[in-house]
Amino acid sequence: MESGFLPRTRFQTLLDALHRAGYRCVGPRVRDGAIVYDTLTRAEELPRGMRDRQAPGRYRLEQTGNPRFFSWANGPQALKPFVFAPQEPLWRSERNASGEIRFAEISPPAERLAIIGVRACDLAALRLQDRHFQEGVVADSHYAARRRNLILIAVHCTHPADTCFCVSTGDGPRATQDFDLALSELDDGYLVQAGSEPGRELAAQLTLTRATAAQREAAAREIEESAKSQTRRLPSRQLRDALFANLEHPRWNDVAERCLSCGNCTAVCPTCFCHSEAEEPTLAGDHSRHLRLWDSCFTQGHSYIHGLTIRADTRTRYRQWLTHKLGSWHDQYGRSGCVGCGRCIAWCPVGIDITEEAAAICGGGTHG
Amino acid sequence: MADPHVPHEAEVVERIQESPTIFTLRLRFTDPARHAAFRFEPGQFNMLYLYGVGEIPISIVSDPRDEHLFDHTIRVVGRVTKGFTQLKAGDRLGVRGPYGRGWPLRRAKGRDVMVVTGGLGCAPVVSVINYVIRRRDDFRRLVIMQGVKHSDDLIWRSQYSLWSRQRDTQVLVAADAGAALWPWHIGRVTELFDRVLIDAARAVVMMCGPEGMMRVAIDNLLHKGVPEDGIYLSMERSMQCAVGLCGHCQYGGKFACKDGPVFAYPEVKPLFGIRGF
Amino acid sequence: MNNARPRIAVHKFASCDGCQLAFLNLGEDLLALAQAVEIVHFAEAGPVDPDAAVDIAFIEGSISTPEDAERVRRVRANSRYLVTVGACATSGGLQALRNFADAREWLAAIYAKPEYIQSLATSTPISSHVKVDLELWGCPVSGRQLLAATRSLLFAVPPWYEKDKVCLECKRHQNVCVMVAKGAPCLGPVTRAGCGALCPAFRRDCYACYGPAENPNAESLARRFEGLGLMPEAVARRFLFINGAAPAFAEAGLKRRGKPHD
Amino acid sequence: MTEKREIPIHVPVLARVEGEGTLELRVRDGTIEELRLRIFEPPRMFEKLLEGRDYAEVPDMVARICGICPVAYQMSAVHAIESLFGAQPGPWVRDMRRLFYCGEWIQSHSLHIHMLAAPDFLGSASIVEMARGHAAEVRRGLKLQALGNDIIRLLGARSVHPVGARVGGFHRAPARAQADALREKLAAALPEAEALVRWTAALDLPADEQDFTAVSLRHPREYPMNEGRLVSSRGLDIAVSEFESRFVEHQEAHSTALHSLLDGQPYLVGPLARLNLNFDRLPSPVRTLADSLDVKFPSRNMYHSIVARALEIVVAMREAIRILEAYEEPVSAYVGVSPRAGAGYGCTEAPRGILWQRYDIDATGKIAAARIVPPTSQNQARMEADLRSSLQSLGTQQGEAALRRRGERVIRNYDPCISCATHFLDLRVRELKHG
Ligand SMILES: Cc1cc2nc3c(=O)[nH]c(=O)nc-3n(C[C@H](O)[C@H](O)[C@H](O)COP(=O)(O)OP(=O)(O)OC[C@H]3O[C@@H](n4cnc5c(N)ncnc54)[C@H](O)[C@@H]3O)c2cc1C
Ligand code: SF4
Ligand code: SF4
Ligand code: SF4
Repeated sequence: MESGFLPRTRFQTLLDALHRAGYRCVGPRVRDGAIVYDTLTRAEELPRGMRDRQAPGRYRLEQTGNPRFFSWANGPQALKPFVFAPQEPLWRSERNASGEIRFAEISPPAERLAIIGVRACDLAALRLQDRHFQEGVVADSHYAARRRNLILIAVHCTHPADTCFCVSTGDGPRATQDFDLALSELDDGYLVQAGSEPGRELAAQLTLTRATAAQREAAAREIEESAKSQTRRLPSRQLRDALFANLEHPRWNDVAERCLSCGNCTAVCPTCFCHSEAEEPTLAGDHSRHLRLWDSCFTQGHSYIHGLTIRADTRTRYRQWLTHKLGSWHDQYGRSGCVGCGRCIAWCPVGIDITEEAAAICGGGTHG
Repeated sequence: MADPHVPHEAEVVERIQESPTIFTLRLRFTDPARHAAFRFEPGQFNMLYLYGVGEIPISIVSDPRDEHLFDHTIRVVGRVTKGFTQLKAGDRLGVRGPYGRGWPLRRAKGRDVMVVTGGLGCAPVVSVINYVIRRRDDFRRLVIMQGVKHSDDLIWRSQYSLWSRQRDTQVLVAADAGAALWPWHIGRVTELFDRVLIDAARAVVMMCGPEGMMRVAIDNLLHKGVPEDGIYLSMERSMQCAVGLCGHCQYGGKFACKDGPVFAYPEVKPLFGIRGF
Repeated sequence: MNNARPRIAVHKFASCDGCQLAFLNLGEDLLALAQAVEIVHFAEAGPVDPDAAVDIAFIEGSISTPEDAERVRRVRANSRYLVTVGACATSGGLQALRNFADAREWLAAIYAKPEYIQSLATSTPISSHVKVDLELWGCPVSGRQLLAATRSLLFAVPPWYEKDKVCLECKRHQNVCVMVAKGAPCLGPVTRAGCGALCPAFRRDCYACYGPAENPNAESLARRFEGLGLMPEAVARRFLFINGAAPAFAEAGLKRRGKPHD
Repeated sequence: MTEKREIPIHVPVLARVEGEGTLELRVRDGTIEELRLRIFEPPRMFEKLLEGRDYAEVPDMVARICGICPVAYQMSAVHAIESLFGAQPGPWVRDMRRLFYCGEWIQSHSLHIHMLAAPDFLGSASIVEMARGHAAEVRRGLKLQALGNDIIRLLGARSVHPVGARVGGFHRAPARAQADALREKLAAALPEAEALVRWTAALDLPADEQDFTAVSLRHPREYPMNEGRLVSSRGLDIAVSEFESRFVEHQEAHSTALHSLLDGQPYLVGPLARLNLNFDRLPSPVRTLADSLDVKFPSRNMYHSIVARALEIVVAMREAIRILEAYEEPVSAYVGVSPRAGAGYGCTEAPRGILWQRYDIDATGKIAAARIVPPTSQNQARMEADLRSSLQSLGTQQGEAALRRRGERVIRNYDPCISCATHFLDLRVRELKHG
């Protein structure tokens, strides 16, 4: 449901409304040569006119002079670090002199967070993470506490990168679910669309003008063109069966030659959920913290069981990543684990391209 | 919301040394209400936390009806298990659980039960044997099969002798190499399958041990006419959280912690035996 | 005083003292450490008793003289658990570059004064001389590593050690990858974690001071560096650095140096 | 104890010095006949290792010469290389380098005072023992040491072998908020640093006037750290690039460390030399503090080194606070440089005194030759002279234990850093190469 038009000159009113409602705003900002999510207090801090150039293993920013704030495709971060923290303590234990142990949960800081500029692929990924962390046999209280406190301001994607392929996974470029507000960015401002009750309340606080038919058409056209501009895609076959039918394909050896087994792909992937746990006792030994840390199926510890590493080589690790991401996710969550954001392609230090590997193993071209 | 990650304090009531590297901890939650409410099924496991060192999955080996205490039999293999060897009666640790899907004992009722283990012997299936023997009338034949590398590796030797004297019970033990006075078969455990006497079509087989051994056993059992869905196996995978979140125990689309650790063979068949899963 | 406290020693071989400083920079934890253990030999901090029997010996520095090779054997004989700290003790350190740098010069010199060459030709890690129970990588090691290892030993369990790659730590810190975003020849993908991904956090490429990670694909990374425009000699220098004598790095580096080496 | 005709004294491993060395002396008929400060650390041949490396790798390499003063090695190196390349990093980089150095002085001096030197004056064998009777002072020392480390970390990510410095400046500029937070911590701790000065001056320090030549940098306005001319208490005043014309290193058979002499004579570098030569450059509050003490500078008593160190901690704290107060995030934390062939010279004031370096670089930026003269080898000859006279005046009849205690104490005044002293290429190796 569309609420109206917000001129770019009044973008600050959106931030102000969120601040008034007690949210810390986090939005796209340029840091260290990339667009990352960071605290946002003023609209001027947004990456006006910034455009990214992405390719396998490569990401560069350039200034185009364009007045828009959101004319870029996703940077390295997704929503994942805001709900599933890269490293956090889960609980602590204390042992007294008589040997009794007391346990206490360490709760994540209860901070209300508004994230601005979220893309469709990341919303789809969030849905998957919600299913994993909140809708299984137990709900993860740390994830849930963060998730509860989120308000999401989406922006329909009009500037996909060369690495993007959300169209082929069906997850973008238009945001269709799980946002509170969604914006369409035009040359002079934003069409504002509410997707939830908090979103409607927020929209009501902005002085929006009525959107014209021409604005609506322009917005729709931009999203359509954005979809058309994507050249990468995953093979359209049912990849689950194709992958598991090709577990001994020679391509696994080929990719293992190139793959560094560094885990960058899993770390930037917005749906990857693997983590390890570690214990951090004080030197005095009077108390100890139990942490969880992002892990990856590319580490040795991931498949280590007392004396045996199930996936000791890169071939089996890469195969685990791909067969899980594009294959066994279907068994677990009824769909593929890939939302087409392209991060694992751009942020792989050696530029390994998931669409290319999938095509080589399962057949089917990667460029449309 | 209760945090599913946080352990609860338990106390070691008794410690039994089973062999030089295997010991059993008999535990009780220090909170009486928690202890009273604790229920589990054979084949389920707990996460045991050693203060300041770490948390590991360990099967519960005692009988679910024994409400007095719950037991864990631990083999020393690495840092946490090594640390646990120091615990003695009165010491505290953390426990959370029970987790996972246990053995199909309800399904096995009224049928022949066969238990197959390999390697150094598997605590989880010992609990099944004890379970069946305590409820001997609920089950038909009991076949216990165990293969070890060397006869010295067999622990609970006296128990095997004891079991072999039970009615309707067949104990088949094989060692690849044996020392003097070894009463059982010398050779590969697979050679024993010919001697197994069971109603193959209706039998329920439960196995745990090295996956290579299980692979061979499955082939032999299928050959004998045991249906695929009559075979159950316990899959060991790395586990950090035990509640289906950490992703370490994935086996294809399954999470060993919540969909297993006990699986019916057809559930794992597509990947079983493929190196790397 | 509690007599059951484990006795520890800190020994120095060829090194810069930086790893010992990880002890001296512990602050309040240094006093806590002195409570938890009995420090029987640590020349830089006071106690001198190099031949005392100890529970844990921490060794800094590499072996580059026959006397030191002899001394480290004595240390081994006197200690129950031996821990190497730092790049020098664990891989031979930066000074181990001499092991390949002047191979031909050294060879020529051998005939003139063999005993002299023997004493200076190589810098080798402790593990080339005696059995090592735990290796703590890093140039320098951090206080956190020392405390964690000591705490584990106090709990009487084998210490846990890092083997994952710096990239994982880098991403946990949410740094922007310098290789992808700047084209910097970062060694993070083959280097052991534990430092906290300090270099990428400072917008520069990791130079592998924590040594090789498990399963390092140095060859693929070296090819990538060439793709970024580095000449083979520059690629070689990336690998032949602080931990250049670690086999995984030496191989990728020497291959590009193009000098026959044996 | 009865007088022996000949007493060989061998202190196997010197306790509480940076690195490992031994002291050997032979006494005959009450006279010290032979005295050797034997440094047996194996040489690590850094100058050789540097050959063929790229100039940009130098800061990370030379840091590894010494874990206690890596900043000093990095600073002398970047100055040497930039002077050759004609790079002008500008005022921001200049300030940050001074800040960086302040961190190292605070860290190194606090460590030396509390862990190495003070136990001598309080009759303890180590800081751990000292902590029992002097808990508050030890805590204060650890806190100051940690603050020094915090400063280094702000610019270098870690305090030992920091990763932030590069030729041309720094890899990354600290965020304003980090700078503010650190400034507050330093300001809050300043009174404690001043209390430390008064505490050191009140220690029972032996009276022992000696005649020595002091050498340090001297800057037109500032207390010297990164820049200045080389001056001495006997009128030397030369540019850093002229060092080799007056200072000559030679090898003593008994040690793997080189001895450096100024015009053929031993000389002193380090905090006491620096303070003696630059007392007029102290910021006025520090001068007021110094003037209020019973210990007066310039001083000819080597035992006053500990007070000089404490005063330099205050100098560095005030300087750091001043720099952080004016802190602004720069557009870029470094300037680009282009290699040029030739020789570059750099000399900065390491905590233990001047650290001089020379690099011969080719047109592609590769190091053709390197020469590094660390403070400890410069103090080596002076240390032996001091030991000889101190032990002689103590009286060799005092017995072995007393001689040994006094010897260690004398050595600690110089805070010798043995790792630094033995970084260089052994002369004998050079012989072999040409032979
Ligand atoms: C369902 C199930 C049931 C089991 N039942 C039993 C049983 O009944 N009896 C039995 O003896 N065994 C049982 N096991 C096996 C048992 O869990 C392992 O032997 C045990 O986990 C080994 O732990 P360890 O620390 O001793 O071994 P290690 O090999 O030292 O370590 C195990 C894992 O912990 C990681 N790790 C250790 N410390 C840290 C740290 N500080 N930070 C991060 N990671 C760390 C290691 O990397 C490794 O992945 C079972 C396993 C499963 C999955
Ligand atoms: S697999 Fe790659 S493209 Fe797909 S969602 Fe993950 S990071 Fe994005
Ligand atoms: S695919 Fe790329 S990012 Fe992923 S582990 Fe391999 S090298 Fe690293
Ligand atoms: S910056 Fe280096 S360590 Fe970090 S992800 Fe990139 S390659 Fe890995």
